[in-house]
Amino acid sequence: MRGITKEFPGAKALDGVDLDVEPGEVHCLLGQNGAGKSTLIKVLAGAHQPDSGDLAWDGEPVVLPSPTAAMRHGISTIYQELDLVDGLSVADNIFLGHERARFGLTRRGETATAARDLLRSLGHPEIAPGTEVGSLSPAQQQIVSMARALSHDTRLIVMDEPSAVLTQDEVGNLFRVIGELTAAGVAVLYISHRMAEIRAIGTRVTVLKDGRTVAGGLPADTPTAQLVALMTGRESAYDFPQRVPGGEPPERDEVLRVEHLTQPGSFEDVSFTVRAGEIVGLVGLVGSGRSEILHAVYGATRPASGTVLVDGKALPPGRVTAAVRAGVGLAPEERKSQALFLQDSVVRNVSISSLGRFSRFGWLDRRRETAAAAERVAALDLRPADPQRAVRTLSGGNQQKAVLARWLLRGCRVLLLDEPTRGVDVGARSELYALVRELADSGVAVLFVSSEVPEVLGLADRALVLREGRIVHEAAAASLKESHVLDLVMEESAHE
Amino acid sequence: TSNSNGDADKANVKATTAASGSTPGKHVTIGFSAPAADHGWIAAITKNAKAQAGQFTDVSFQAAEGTNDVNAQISAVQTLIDKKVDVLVILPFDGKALTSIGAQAMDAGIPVVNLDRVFDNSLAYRTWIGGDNYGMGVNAAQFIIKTLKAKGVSKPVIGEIAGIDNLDLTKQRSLGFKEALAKAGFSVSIRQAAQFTADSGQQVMSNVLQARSKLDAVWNHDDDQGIGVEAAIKQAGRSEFFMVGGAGSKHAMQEIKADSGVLKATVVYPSSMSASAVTLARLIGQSKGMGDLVEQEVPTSITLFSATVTKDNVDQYLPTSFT
Amino acid sequence: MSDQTTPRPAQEDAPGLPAQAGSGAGVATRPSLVKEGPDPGAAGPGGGLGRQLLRLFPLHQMHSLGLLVVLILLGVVGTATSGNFLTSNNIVNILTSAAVIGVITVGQTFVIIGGGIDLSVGAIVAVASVWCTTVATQSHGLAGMLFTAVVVGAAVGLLNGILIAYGKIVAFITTLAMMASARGVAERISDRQSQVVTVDSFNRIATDKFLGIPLLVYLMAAIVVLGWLLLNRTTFGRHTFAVGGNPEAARLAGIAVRRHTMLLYLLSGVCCGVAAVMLTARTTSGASNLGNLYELDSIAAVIIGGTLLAGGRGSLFGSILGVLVFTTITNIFVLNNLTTDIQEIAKGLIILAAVLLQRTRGARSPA
Amino acid sequence: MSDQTTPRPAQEDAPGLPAQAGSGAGVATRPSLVKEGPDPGAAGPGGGLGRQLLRLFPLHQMHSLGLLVVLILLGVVGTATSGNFLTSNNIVNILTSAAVIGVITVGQTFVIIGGGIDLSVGAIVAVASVWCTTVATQSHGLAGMLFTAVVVGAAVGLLNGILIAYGKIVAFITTLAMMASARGVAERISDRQSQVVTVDSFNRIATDKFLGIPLLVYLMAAIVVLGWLLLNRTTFGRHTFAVGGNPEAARLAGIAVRRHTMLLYLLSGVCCGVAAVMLTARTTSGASNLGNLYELDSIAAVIIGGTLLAGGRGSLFGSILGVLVFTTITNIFVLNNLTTDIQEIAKGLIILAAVLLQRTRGARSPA
Ligand SMILES: Nc1ncnc2c1ncn2[C@@H]1O[C@H](COP(=O)(O)OP(=O)(O)OP(=O)(O)O)[C@@H](O)[C@H]1O
Ligand SMILES: Nc1ncnc2c1ncn2[C@@H]1O[C@H](COP(=O)(O)OP(=O)(O)OP(=O)(O)O)[C@@H](O)[C@H]1O
Ligand SMILES: O[C@@H]1[C@@H](O)[C@H](O)OC[C@H]1O
Ligand SMILES: [Mg+2]
Ligand SMILES: [Mg+2]
Repeated sequence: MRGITKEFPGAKALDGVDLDVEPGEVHCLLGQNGAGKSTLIKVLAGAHQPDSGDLAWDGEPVVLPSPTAAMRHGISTIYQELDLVDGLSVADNIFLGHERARFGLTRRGETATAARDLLRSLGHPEIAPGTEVGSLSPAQQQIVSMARALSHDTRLIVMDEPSAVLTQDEVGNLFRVIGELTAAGVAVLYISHRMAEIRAIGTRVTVLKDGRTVAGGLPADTPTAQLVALMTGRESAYDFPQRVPGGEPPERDEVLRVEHLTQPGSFEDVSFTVRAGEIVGLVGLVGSGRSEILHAVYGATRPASGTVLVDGKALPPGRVTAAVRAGVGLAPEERKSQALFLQDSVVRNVSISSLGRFSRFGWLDRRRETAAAAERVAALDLRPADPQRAVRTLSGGNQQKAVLARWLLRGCRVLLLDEPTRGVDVGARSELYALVRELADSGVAVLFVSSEVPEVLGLADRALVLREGRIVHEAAAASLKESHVLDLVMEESAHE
Repeated sequence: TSNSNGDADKANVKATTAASGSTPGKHVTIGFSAPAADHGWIAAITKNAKAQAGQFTDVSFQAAEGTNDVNAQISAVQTLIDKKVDVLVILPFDGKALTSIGAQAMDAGIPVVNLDRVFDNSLAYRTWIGGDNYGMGVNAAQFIIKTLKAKGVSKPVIGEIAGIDNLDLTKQRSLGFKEALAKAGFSVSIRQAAQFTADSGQQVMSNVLQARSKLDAVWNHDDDQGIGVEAAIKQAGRSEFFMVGGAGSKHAMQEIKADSGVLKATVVYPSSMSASAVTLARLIGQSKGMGDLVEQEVPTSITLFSATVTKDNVDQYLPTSFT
Repeated sequence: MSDQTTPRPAQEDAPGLPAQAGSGAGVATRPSLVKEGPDPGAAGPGGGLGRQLLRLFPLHQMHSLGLLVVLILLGVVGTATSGNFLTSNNIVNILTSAAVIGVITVGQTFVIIGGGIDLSVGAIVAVASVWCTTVATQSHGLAGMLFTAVVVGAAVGLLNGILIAYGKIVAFITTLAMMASARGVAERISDRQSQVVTVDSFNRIATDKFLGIPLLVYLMAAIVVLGWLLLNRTTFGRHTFAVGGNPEAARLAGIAVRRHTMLLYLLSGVCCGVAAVMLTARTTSGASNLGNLYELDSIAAVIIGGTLLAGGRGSLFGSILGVLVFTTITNIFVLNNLTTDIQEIAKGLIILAAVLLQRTRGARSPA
Repeated sequence: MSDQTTPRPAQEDAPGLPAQAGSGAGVATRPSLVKEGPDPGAAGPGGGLGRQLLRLFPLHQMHSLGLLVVLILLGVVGTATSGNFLTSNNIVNILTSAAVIGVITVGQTFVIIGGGIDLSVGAIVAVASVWCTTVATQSHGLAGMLFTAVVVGAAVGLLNGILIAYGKIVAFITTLAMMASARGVAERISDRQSQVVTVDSFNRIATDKFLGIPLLVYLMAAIVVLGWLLLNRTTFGRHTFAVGGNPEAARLAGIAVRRHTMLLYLLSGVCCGVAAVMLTARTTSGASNLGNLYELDSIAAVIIGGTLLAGGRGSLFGSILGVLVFTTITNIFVLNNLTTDIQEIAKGLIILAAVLLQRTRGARSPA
């Protein structure tokens, strides 16, 4: 790809990108949120038409006017936003657009068998081909997307942040598959914000910044600091904020207390506390019940039994409004479906939970609202820094910042974060980490879930290890090692 | 059917030479408003009015969009008032609801000829012309009584397929039917309402036929919906009873004449009344009386006769039937 | 009916991958552990029996099952209140009454699952019926009339489809506009008069029977079965769900979303053309007021049948049950000679009761 | 109109916070970057003037602007074809005629933006009108009648709201059922007869004028303005957009989604109650067939006004323009003495033309 440009109304997403990918390599694409990675691969997939630039395939110039054209050339894509159809089965999603059919009649047996084989080869035989995709977890849906990409006779697979919704063991599995593919001569174009992954599987790296290629075909072991500098233009390293600014943590008051929270099938007898100024991380496998616990604490689901206390007062179970009034905030796992009003402006998304502050008898003071929201947005360095822009047009990382800004604006006693850095770029990550730490320092009790064990160990003061809905271990995060946590998380499997 | 339109239009207007008031006079603009032409009878009403107006060289005709929304009909009449027509002919969707706008027109000096569905207040119209709904029911009942008596049926099962149940005229028709039957000791065994359309008539009748495995007589209020009612009867293969229609469509009269199905009579509710209304409007606009009457002015109310059309007199009524 | 929710598989076929320590990066190959998670089925409603049942009738199908229960309850009420209800004559009558709206509802189901809506179905029936019963058309006999009705229906549907898919006018507005225009055209052609059918072979479509059951019922059954196959057993059907559920995903999967959308309205138009033939034969006349308010009836049947108004999910079987529920309600009222106002009040209550009764799935977000 | 896209605030009032390294000192004190942001207008269509225009009328509002153009075009056609069009009498007549459906449409707009739909508006008008004109109610005079109409409207709306929000029955079905039941109740109360209003002060609502303009028009204007403020300047309005745009996100943002949904239908019911007063005064009678098909008219006005049927986006101003467009079309036809069939055909074409003309936003996905 040479000199690709693409402009959206209000944003120049690509401004002269060069990229070449060779057979059998894993080519990593790096760049900050909004750098244009997803846009680039949509051009490559035939989903967007570039405004200018040339594409060559096997040395021959090609145009890809449609996704079908790209697929015919052997390019298949796993999109960042899971592009699955909820109402269709797993098998139907996998073969959507290229059904196993004869005279338009689908061959259901053959489809199911082929889907089962694909899922098995991905290490996920437990996903039944007949299951409705809408009922799968995000991680499982990602597997289906992967199976879909593999269902094509493919020579280049483009993966846009496939690991974002996966836990580490899942990522391992993904890498095994990628290894098999490249061994067979298939090229992989891989996008991720996780440096460790790039180290583990990358062959070469291309760095995008503001829609331009700033470095192409770097070796995968280029030092992190150099890559980050290329991406951000700054010499800042990827770092966790200091845990204890200046000595021992003061003994702060307990803010959140959770007692014997139980939801059969999801979690059992979960008890823990979070103090003011403390960051507690929750680690566990996919489906171990982490999100469910956050939801129950927040009142978004009603647990079968157990109590949640904030500042010593019990919250009525299953009532979000009461939790919010008591000072609890949640940044949910799936931004788009659970947190954002995509059509609305950043300001409106940020202010939605604090409207009471800007109104008298329900009458809004829009100037104050806009000013206050814009202030939080600016504080988070959200880009583009236009608070009136529709949230829909922001890159994933910046959308996440908008969600955080919502609770910053409201001001919380307890902040619940579910996978807060999913899809967030390296630079923004350290900012987010710093931000969470600042919040904690200002007295907020933070409880967060992350599938990235190093993140929990690096950011949290204390870690709770969850296995099959039970807390099996609790310790100061600083005292834990990654391998230890992984062993804890999977202990049961070793026994069986 | 469409190729016979020409005949039908001519059939339902009065040649301009007959009456003495027909000599050309002062030019009159007649405004006309009626409900939406959602069934044959109303369609014929609008058509007949227009055709009659076309007969006069001294009349121009302004028709407002037909509508079943009284709010919209009030606005339409208001528009005609604003256009300063000389006389208004109004068939209101609901007489009571249009009364105030009728009165407003009268106050504005525009005489109103109220057609068919009657206004609530006589101050709202100069002249009313319409059919005899109660009488229609009575006449239908009397034909049925006579026929059943002749057959010697003593405890008959009588069905009634009414028209749109929300209309006052439907109520009056049913009342006349019921009261006349009662005099002979008969009563209605099943009564269901359709919507004046063939579609609804078919649907309702097919269910009624299930509800009563044996019928002796049926009165169907409207011949347009009757097309569907008859179809349902044929499709169910039923023929043990006879039927009386209503309003007087051409199709119904042809059936009566052919005497091949269940339909033996229909009680007329003349769609030609709109042509008469236009004639009256013209006379009022020209301050003339009705030629054959001694009076100097047009009367304030004219109730039309609801004739019973049978095989014997069908030829007399066929020309004024509506299609 | 929709097979996308077959029960979860037995867990046994999960391959035991060898456990293997992560390498330097901590992210390398580890066994897939999802299988160790709690059985997702266990979180479903009820225990053993419930699960068994769920295996037989996936949640998604429960909806139709619920509607079937409603229909059976109606049957019980009908039988209890009227001796004529449970006669073969009456059952055939109910089916025949359902035939026209049933065929229309097949098309409507496709359109709604595909993310659209067709408000013009009633008007298409009217214009097709009027066009096929003009004197000129009738002079071509049965074949000419059939051909005309179906072609007119298809043409209007295609026009809808082109405006929506390529003109990008929202379906609600396009078909609303078509509803007005098509009915206007029907009035213009017929001069608002009922056009009586004189071609006997045509009218026989509504009177001829086979084994005591009218042709109309067979016709509806055939179209329902064909529709069901098309929706559930062909790529066209899969694409319909995809286009309605997630048009962007469909586009990225290489589906010609626009063309498909257009075809859905064409299909609906063809169904209306066929329904026009049936209704015209049944009323032995073509008229511009035929099919009045059928749009509401068919949409209501589709929605009560469990199809999402937003598209992407639905069941043709449910739609047809919806049609039968409505037809049966009307039948029972007439059998019991109830007045219109009571019918209206009760109809509303029964619709609500039906929806509550079939409430097997968990709470959906309001509205 | 919808202010979610009002032009960006003058940049000057962005708080210029002191740049300060984000130490432990708290999160608010970071450099404000608003000033550095790229101008979103910059890449908009056209150059200088286009940008200026966009600043005044953001893309979102262009929709209403387009509809305004359509209305003006209709005005031009009206004036050209009939000398009576541009008279004050006629303009007042158009506005009066729009008043009743205008008020209903205010409620409908809220409901649709909030992700629902209200098919029962016409039936609510009927039942409120009938109830407030019974002999018993009329004996309580003006106040009793007003009170009854509004309370009946509110009660039916509330019932809708409770069933939808707490009973979790889809809005389409609930309000469809209510449409049937409420009309049935209206028929039962009135015994299907129009009930003439004998309370003179009540009828004066439709006849009294101020500065030559009927009270009804002021009433509609007041309700539209109140509705606009409620939608665009209060937390209630903001929550309406949120609940319609993404109910799950709204719930997780701490909005009481169910209660809000319920209130939306209550609001619609109250609007119908007020509309019933207006229509009853205008027709000097209450009747069970009042407001027939108003559900379709109001929904059509809302959709043509640019509100998404799926909710989350919309404009009250657009809805009212939609009502005016429909009323004006009818008026022009009457003025020009056109026959009904032509009117119907043309109406459809004009609806399509209106939507095409106002197409300023980019292509939306089909259907
Ligand atoms: N449909 C669109 N309309 C307008 N702007 C868009 C659209 N899609 C993307 N953009 C803009 O294009 C730029 C590049 O976005 P893109 O999604 O390619 O970023 P990315 O590198 O994939 O970021 P992330 O790491 O967060 O996924 C961003 O500024 C984004 O706001
Ligand atoms: N809506 C639901 N209905 C039924 N079961 C559910 C539902 N949501 C979650 N579960 C089940 O609850 C358990 C915990 O899920 P949860 O989402 O909390 O896991 P998690 O640890 O957050 O995993 P993930 O990384 O996928 O978010 C899982 O077994 C899941 O299948
Ligand atoms: O609409 C009615 C018509 O169909 C009936 O037959 O006679 C009276 C009319 O008002
Ligand atoms: Mg991206
Ligand atoms: Mg989770």
